[in-house]
Amino acid sequence: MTELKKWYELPIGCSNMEPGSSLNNITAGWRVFMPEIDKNKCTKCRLCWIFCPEGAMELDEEGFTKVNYTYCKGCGICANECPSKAITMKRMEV
Amino acid sequence: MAHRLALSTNYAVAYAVKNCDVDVIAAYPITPQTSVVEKLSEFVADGELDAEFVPVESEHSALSAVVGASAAGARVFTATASQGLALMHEILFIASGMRLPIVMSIANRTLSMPLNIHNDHQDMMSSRDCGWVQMYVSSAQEAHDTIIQSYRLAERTDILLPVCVCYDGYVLSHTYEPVDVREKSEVLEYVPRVDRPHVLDPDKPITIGVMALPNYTYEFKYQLVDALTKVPKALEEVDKEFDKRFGVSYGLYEEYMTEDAEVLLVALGAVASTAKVAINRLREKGVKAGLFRPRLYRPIPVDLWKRILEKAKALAIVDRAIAFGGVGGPLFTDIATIFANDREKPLMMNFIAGIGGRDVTVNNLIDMVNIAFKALEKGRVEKPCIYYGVRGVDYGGY
Amino acid sequence: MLIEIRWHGRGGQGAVTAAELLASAAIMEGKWAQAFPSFGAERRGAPVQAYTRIDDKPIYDRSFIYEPDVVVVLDQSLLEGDEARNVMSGLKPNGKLIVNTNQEPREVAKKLGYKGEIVVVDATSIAIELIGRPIVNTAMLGAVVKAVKIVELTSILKVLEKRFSGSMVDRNVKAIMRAFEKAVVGVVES
Amino acid sequence: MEVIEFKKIRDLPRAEYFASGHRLCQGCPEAIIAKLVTKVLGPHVIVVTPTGCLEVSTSVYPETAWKVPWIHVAFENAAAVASGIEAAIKALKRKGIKFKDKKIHVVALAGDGGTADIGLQALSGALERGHDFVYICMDNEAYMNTGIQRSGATPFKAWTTTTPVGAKWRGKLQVKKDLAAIAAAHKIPYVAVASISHPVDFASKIKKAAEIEGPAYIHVQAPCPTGWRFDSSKTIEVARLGVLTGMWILYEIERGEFRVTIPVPQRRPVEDYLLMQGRFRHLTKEEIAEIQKYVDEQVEKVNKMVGYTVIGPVLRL
Repeated sequence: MTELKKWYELPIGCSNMEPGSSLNNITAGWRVFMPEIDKNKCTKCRLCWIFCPEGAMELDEEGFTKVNYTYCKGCGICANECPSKAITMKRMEV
Repeated sequence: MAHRLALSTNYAVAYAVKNCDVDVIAAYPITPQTSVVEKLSEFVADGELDAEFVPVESEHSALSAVVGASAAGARVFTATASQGLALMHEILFIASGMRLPIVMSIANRTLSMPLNIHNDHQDMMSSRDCGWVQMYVSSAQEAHDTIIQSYRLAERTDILLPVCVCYDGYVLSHTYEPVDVREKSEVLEYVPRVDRPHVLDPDKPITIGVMALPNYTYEFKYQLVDALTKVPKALEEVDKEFDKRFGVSYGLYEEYMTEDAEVLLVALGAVASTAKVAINRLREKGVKAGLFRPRLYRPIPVDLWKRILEKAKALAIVDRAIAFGGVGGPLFTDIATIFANDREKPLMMNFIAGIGGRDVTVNNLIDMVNIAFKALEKGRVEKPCIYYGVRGVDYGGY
Repeated sequence: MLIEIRWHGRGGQGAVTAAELLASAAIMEGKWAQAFPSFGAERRGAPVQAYTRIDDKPIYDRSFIYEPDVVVVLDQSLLEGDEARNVMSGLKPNGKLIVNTNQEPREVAKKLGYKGEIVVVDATSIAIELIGRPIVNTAMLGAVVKAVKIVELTSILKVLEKRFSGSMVDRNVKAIMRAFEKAVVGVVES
Repeated sequence: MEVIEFKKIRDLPRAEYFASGHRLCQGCPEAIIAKLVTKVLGPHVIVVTPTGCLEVSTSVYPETAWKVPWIHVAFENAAAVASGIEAAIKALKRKGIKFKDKKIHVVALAGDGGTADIGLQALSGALERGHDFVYICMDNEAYMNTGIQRSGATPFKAWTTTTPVGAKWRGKLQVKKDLAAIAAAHKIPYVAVASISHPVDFASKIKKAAEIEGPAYIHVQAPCPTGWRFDSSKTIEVARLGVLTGMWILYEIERGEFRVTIPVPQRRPVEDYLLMQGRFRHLTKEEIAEIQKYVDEQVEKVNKMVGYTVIGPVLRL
């Protein structure tokens, strides 16, 4: 737990000077199911990449998508939309 | 060099805005403010002012649009009155919370019901604690100069607050009188453009208008509290620099014959101008009366006010607004609060007067001072808040 | 010396503008002046009042004018009934009454029960002839300048040139000059 | 922008300006929209978001999901705020003070409550005044931020917490307000209806809207798993069925020219769309038939307008 800032340490005028700082908020804990991609079935169509609400589908050098599990909330859209059924939702192990 | 013109206060304000070279004006017409924005649209139409004039569909949008424009780094202006200001109420707090240097003029008018287009201070007083710097002026010249000072004050990086300049509807807004219009080149030297720490700019993509939870909201609000405490000193500096350049200063307040005054009239705006005539007449008869006119009303420079007010034996405080169901008018309750912890303090009487454009005459003001003297003789105040001039109302034995 | 002038007219006749033009002329001469209207929710045709104060020093009084030195009446119909009472209200004993009428000073004074200085001019005829419309304010200014020596005629003309454009300058200047010439100043003693 | 036209998903830019870690629900369509809009318009954009789910979930201090300049002012005034920003850019550019050599797009990203109801006046004013900006309404057909209350955009018979299903009421008693038509009535140069199920079509519309001089309005459906009562994995599927049933026709009106951008040769019956959603669970066969009839009429009007059958008849499987 980081210490909360004092009033004079806050940015002026209810602004936030750190664009994209939501990256500090790890949302991995939100998920119950996690997507797993079967590279053998993936056609690199990028649908999961464009549909992922979390921006948690990243493109690797070869053009495959890979899941960023730090932010994946496990909504399952990727698996539901994958035309080649390359993504399956697995129950998280607790 | 200034050049002297016969201008209404509305026009005097428009000339000041033009000479401050504002970038965006968004406004909606409302009596008695309308001629400010008519004049400004004329200036834009004639190419005398290079600005975007946004003819919005409501006052709510007027203030919203200038909030947007100011956040994008523009120098902005809007003007309103009465119902228009009430409609803006929500955005007033947002503008100050966002610390945007918006300048707005208010041609003070009463609030409905009944519908009435005339002057009192009910509109601004109903929004007085919204985090804006608020100044009340008592002449067209002062309005003109205060607009110019307001940009200088609002845009100081240690201040960055919205400012509104209040002047009485009709009584000032529509009164033509001599105004020395400040030369544009001199005005622009006086109000140079200043870089702000928070503007919408793709080169530095910040977020403005965050959501905060209970853990941060109070700290953000306290920033505004703190910024307002810096205003009196900053305004003094701004006023001094204005004096240096233009040879006129106004201070944070005006005192008139206060030195040995036993009774002080306290009033904002145009009434305080008429009050000088009343004080002169009283002094001619040997009555020790004086006048205190706050110019900067929010934030209240508490110590400065107190130093003057505590010298008097009684205060006749004129409010042009009703605090329905409250103790007295807003100016009265402010002043009473200043003395809350003092054993020794002047007697305080509140006269709610000039509501809905009811004229406040020299004789009315003399009468108020006389009533305050009667209370002094008795040594107590029977009825602190008098609804002065209402037909059928008892003043409580005075 | 403070001079307080109260203008009575009907919406559309230009009483408010006349009050302002007079103040502007005084300001141009380096004097202090105020001009302001008393607006209700009235529209064109309704009775309106306007006020001008002129002084050699700054003017602080911002209340209406209750005891005018000068009353100017732009419309003859305001000399009847309740309106007549408003017109005469508070006029100082040594004041001046300036009326747009085709009647003689004595006739007007008699109707109002007025004693003192009275100035009459048929501004309506002048306006119709020279301006083309019964907008009498500038013609009335001519009579006011003649009767109340508070500003120079040339100052009024200068203000007019700034205020109007095109042929309207010339027409209004002519109307002022004609009224200045034609206004009859009389004193009704009894 | 390098790509002149988006033809396939691969044409869409890879850069992201809407960061992960935001607090929107699992499967939220607004996140998909925000991501796509900022992707398409790139860094030279200023985004205005009124109060709503997107706003509260992306800007909770000390975090922000926005990597482009972004502002939130209030609920009903996104279009007015955008007007001011656009005016400021124009004036500052012209006066040589700021924003000198680049085109900056101003985009309002609002919900249906902030557009159809409380923000309609500000929107109408801004469209009429002709500001050069893009207004995108993400229509989730209710006030989701306050917990699923009806809005003017809630469809006929849908359940919300303020249009409950009871002895007398059967969900919302009125039909949905046609916002795109209202926007078009302002005679603005560009109006479009889009769906997240057709991202390339949507992206092309965003781009066109931004490039056209003057105001542009895009109405995009935002199927809300939380409020519409469906599983978070079905967001895109519900959107797609909206299109395939003819309940959500994808079109654009460019300078007065109406064009259906995604023809549907054979329609699916409305129950395919309705029965996926808990908010329509109460519907009887008769009620579904009533909705089908209403949709048929709307489709007919569109076909008449374009002069041929661009949206086909219902095909029952």
